[in-house]
This record gives sequence, C-alpha cells and structure tokens, in this order.
Amino acid sequence: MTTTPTIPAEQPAATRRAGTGTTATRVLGIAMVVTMGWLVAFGLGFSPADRDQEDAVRILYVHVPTAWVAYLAFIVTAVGSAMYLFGKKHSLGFDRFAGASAEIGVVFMALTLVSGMLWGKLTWGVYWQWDARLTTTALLFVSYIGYLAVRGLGGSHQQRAKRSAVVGLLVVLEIPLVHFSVKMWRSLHQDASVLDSEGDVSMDGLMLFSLFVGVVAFTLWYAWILLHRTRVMAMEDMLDDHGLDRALDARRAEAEEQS
Amino acid sequence: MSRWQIARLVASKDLRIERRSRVLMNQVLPFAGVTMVMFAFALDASNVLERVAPGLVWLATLFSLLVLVQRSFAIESDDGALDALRVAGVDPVAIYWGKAFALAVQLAVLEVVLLIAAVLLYGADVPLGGIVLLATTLVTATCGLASVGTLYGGLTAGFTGRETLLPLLVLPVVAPVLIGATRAVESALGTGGVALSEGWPWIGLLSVFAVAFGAGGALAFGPLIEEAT
Amino acid sequence: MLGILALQDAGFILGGYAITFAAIGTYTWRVMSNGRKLAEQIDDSDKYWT
Amino acid sequence: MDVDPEVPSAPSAASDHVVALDQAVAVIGGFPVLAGATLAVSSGEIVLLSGPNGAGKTSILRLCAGLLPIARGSGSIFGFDLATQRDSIRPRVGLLGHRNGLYGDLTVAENVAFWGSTVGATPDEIGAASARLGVDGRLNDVVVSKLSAGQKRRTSLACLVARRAELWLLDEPHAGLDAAGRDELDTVLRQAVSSGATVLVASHELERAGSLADRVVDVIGGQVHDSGASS
Repeated sequence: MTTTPTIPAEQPAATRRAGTGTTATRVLGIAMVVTMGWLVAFGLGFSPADRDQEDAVRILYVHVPTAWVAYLAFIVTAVGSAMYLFGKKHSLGFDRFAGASAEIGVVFMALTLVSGMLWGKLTWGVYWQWDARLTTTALLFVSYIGYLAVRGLGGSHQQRAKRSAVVGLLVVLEIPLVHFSVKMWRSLHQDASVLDSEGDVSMDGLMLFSLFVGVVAFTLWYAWILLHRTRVMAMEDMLDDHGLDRALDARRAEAEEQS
Repeated sequence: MSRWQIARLVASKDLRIERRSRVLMNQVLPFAGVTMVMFAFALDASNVLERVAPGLVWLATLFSLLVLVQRSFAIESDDGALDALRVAGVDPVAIYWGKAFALAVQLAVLEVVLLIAAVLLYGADVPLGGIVLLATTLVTATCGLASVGTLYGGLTAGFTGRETLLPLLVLPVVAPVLIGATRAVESALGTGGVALSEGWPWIGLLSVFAVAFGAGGALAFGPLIEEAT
Repeated sequence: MLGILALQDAGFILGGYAITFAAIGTYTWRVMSNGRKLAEQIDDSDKYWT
Repeated sequence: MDVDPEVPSAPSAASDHVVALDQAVAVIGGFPVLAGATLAVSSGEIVLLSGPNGAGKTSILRLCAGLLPIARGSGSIFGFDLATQRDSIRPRVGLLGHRNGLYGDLTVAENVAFWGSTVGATPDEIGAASARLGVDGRLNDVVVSKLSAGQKRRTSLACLVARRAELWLLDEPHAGLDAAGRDELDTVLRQAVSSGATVLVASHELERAGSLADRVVDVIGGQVHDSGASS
C-alpha cells in the first residue's frame, strides 16, 4: 500500500501477459507432471503388494506425501509469518507467501484425512481410529481453517498481515502440544485400538522408491502451486489498491462538487 | 505505574464489574448447570454418567469459557473502552494479564461449582487423597484456558461475526486441556479404577500448556488488539 | 484369495488416488484460471515475477 | 513480538507543529474516509474541524489518536511518526469519541479513578477532575449506566482531564451537554490550553465551538486543505 500502483488503464489489455507463469514455474510444472505419472505407474503398477496390508499399502504412496506436504506447508506458513513480523520492512510478500502456503496446506490436510480414512478402513477395519496422528491432523485442520478465517477478517493489507502472522505463529505452537497430548492419551488406552500394531510397515526396494516418488511429486506440486497462488494473491491485493485509487478519485470529485 | 499495578487495576475492574452485574452467577452458572443436566438426559444410564462425569465437567467448562470470554470483551467494546485503552497507551501485556486473571478467577468458581454438581448429580465420589490432585488440576487447567480465551477474545473483539469465529479458534487449541484435565480428574476421583499416580503426568502437560500460551499470549496480545479495526 | 482381496480393495485404492488427484486438479484449475482473469487487469510492470 | 520498531525518545521529524498531516489517506473497509488531509496545528492552538456529516472529521481525530492506520501520505504528532511511532504518541493524546469509553457497571468515581490511574494520576488529581466537571458528590457513587447522556459526557470529560493529555481530540464534545455544561467545557478547554495543551475539536455547531476556536478548518469529502499548513 505504500507505493502508488499504476492505474490499470495505461496498458491495453491485449498486450498483457496472460496468467502467472514464468520459465521457472513451467520447468517445475513439467517436472511435477512427469513425477506424478511415475507415482501412478509405480504406486499402482510396479510396486508389489505388502505382506500384511496387501494392496492397501498403495494408498500410503499418496497418503504419506500429502501429510508430509501439509506439515511442510504449515511450517512454511510459520516461517513466512515470522519473516513478515520480525523483518525490518514488514514486507507483504511474506504475508502472502504464508497465506498461500496455509491455503494449500488445508487442501492437503483434507486429502490426508480422506486417504487416511480409506487406508484405515482397509487396514484397521474402521474408517476412523483415535490414533494420535489422525487426531492431531484433524485438530490442526480445523485450526488452519480458523487461520484462513482470520485472514478474511478485513482491514488494510498490513492489518491483515500482522494479525494473521501472529495467529500463524500461535497455531504452530499448537502442533507439538496437541500431538503430545493426544499421544499420551492414546498410550493409556491401548485396549481401545482395533489392531495392536500402529499400522507401520517396513518398506524396502520398490515400495520405498514408490513412496519417495510420491513425496517428490507432491512437493513439486506444492512448490509450483505455491508460486502461482502467491502471485494471484499479489494481484488480488493490487486490484484492491486500484479499487482504492478509484474510490479516492470519486471521493475527491465529491469534494470538488461541494466546495 | 508498573506493569503489575496496571494488571491489578484491570483485573480488579473486571471482577468489580462481575460483582455488580452478576453475569457469571445469574447467567453462566445456570447455563453450565443446564448443560450438565442435558448431558444426563442424553447419556441415560447412571453407570455411564459416573464413568464420563469428569469429561462432562470440562466440556461444560469449555462452553462456559466461550460465553465468559465474549462477556469479558463485550465490557470493553460496548462503549469504546478498548479504543480508550489503546489511546491511553495502556501496556497491552498488563491488560492481557489483568483480564486473564479476572477470567481465571471466574472460571475457577465455575469449575468448583460444576465439580460439586457432578459429584451430587452423577454420584461420583472423591477420595481424600485425590483432593490435592484435583486442586492442582483445577489451577493449571484454569490458567491455560484463561490464557487462550483472553488471547483470542482480544483478537476477535470488535469484529462482526466474533460469536462464531471465537469457538472455531479456541476449541481446537484447548483440546489438550480437555484431554489432560479430564484424565487428571478421572484419576483424582478414581473413575473406572484409574490410579491416583496416573494423574500427575497430566499436570505436567497442563502446566506446559499454561506457560506456553501465557507467555505467547502476553507477547501476541499487543499486536492483535493494535490491529483490531 | 489374493486376487479377490485386491479386487475388493480396488475401489478404495483407486478411489483414494482419484479423490486426491481430483482435489489438487480442481485447486490447480481454480488458481490458474483466477490468475489468468486477474492478469488481464494488471499492467505487466506491476507483476514482480516478469 | 512487538513489531513496531520503536525509538521512544527521539521524534522522527523535526517539526514545530503538534499535529502535522500531509496528504494523509485512511481507509475503512475499502472506503477512503480520508482522501488526502493536510493539516498543521501549532502548540497551544484550539482548532475547530467543521464540515457536514460523513466528511471525515471523526476519522481525522481517530487518525491523530493512532486508532486508524495511515494508508498513504504521512503524518506526525509531536514530531512522532503516525505510522511507526504510535506508542510514543499515545501517552500524550486524549480522545473523546462518539462513544464515551466508560464502563457501565462501574460508578462515576470508579471510572474516573480507573482512567486516571492508568496514567498514574494521584487520588487528589482524580478528585479534582471530577469536581471540575461537576460529577463529584452525589453523582460519585452512581453507576454510569444510570446516568443521563449529558452526565455520561461529563464523566468522560472528567476521565480525560484526569489523564492530563497534551493533545486533546474532542469529537462533538458539546453534544448532550446543557448550557452550564457547555460553559464548563469551554472553561476547561481554555484552562488546558493555558497550561500548554493543544485542542482539536470536531463539531458542526459553528456558533458554539467557533467562539472558542482560534481557527476553523473545513473538512469536505474526506479532504482538508489547511491554509496554515503551507505557511
């Protein structure tokens, strides 16, 4: 908001660059599509079935990477929040980065919950178990929906940035506390679990490789969409400023009429 | 004026307002009591009730916490007092501590009443040895709840839609308190044959929670009320 | 035996993959189309990534 | 987590003016309530902001109190920058807004004592402030929610007197006051000015506040063009 943005009418719309892509994002995007293809090929095709879990293990090749990316996204949100808050310039770029990352994290966390429930039905026989990791994930999911709601409260860009940066850091504080408490709670109630094992599998060879491909593929997608989403957010903020310019002109014209 | 004196000033102001208006006594306590009775209707079997009584006490406390936090900040935003506090440059850390302390006192009163109600309504009994654990749980859990409540109350104060945003923000955060306090009270009352010694590790969790959010809240409260429009 | 199990689970496994890819596909589409729409309204000089 | 890089002791701009706004823009919910306000108020002045409803008088006062962020342009109070040094500005500023900022369940005496104590006023000073606005004695122990609008306004003013501000920002201070109250208010303001304070009053009652003010500034369409600022 500090620099005066140019009025949109300066450049004819036809000559403007379309979309938010650059060479870097295109390279990222191609790499992402290729690894996604690999993931499907290895996850559903080449990798063998597990001895205990049989084919259900294949869900883990998407479940584990989405969970990893969701937590990565939330940590990036916290880092972006801290960079905004403690940076000398209070740069809105970091705020948008944090916001975009949280939004993607929420999408991934929803997917983690869904694929986790499908896997649980096959492995444990029930969709939902009060497993420490699942429960923590569910609570964090709600918390970050709250974070996105705080972003939507209104006010100036700087107000939004400061408020959500503080909340972004507080919610990260919640991750270890929630995880630890749920874990401690479950450890006292072993009898309630359907299976004795936590469902961990010992992976080797092709299975491990498939999982690795999944992690790479989804991390690439995360990085790629994060760049795009941040740019879209930047444009949303710019259009807000343009709107303010128009409103300022209208307000000034109103003063001319009256005086 | 030192930070402590201002915090005391704010706390005594909040408590005096409560003594005059009796919102806790006349509205929140009856609300919590009705919640407890409703739980009894929903879980219509005395052995189940006895088993889950500690959890119900803390659930009723959490719902009442939301009401108390709304009230605590309605006092400030009704006539623009929060603006006046900001203009007067009153130390936000002191405001936070003062309001959190006043909230904690009210919560503690509520919890004691609810615990007694649980013992009477659901027929739980208190072994003598459990009283120390019970009191410690009450103190640590209350500190944690008051810290989180005041923090998010300040964040949402003055916004339209705060009634719905507050529960969304507060409830997931206080889940560890619900878990920890419920388990600790279970072992203090010996519910379901849980040993007394199993309760103490939870006190550790509750303390860490209270310290983490007490400190984080004191730091975050200033920037948050600063950016309220 | 193994084959039957795999068949029974196929719905879950393929469903899990399908939901995941559908969701990230939808999100991608929304972000990209939003970006195209907004990019038309903003000068290139304001786009810091150009 | 206190993010404002505060330099509490040193004013950023060397300015003789108590209030110095330069093309200040403020926005609420996307609407520019201030579309470029330029204003300069010297120490010891009483300046009246006049203009129709919705012109932006209240917003100027809230901007000077540091309640409304400055979106574009610049502004300083006592030489402290409004964007970055709000913490240094606030202890010196007192605002009487549309709302009184009182606690309805506390008595008059308790309210004045609370607001006075937050800035370290002594009980004597607090008592004197109540007496100054005529809300002592019988009214002292009445709960504020039972007062009339004018009595609330007087109580709020007493809180302001107890706060000993250096810059008084008053939004329609005469509203709700009876003739005696208006006279008392004028006296209080003149006394405050003679003891070194500066006063900014927003009002559309020109004949009432105009006699009090050294200078009248017109606010139109969110804009102020203060001739005193250019000199």
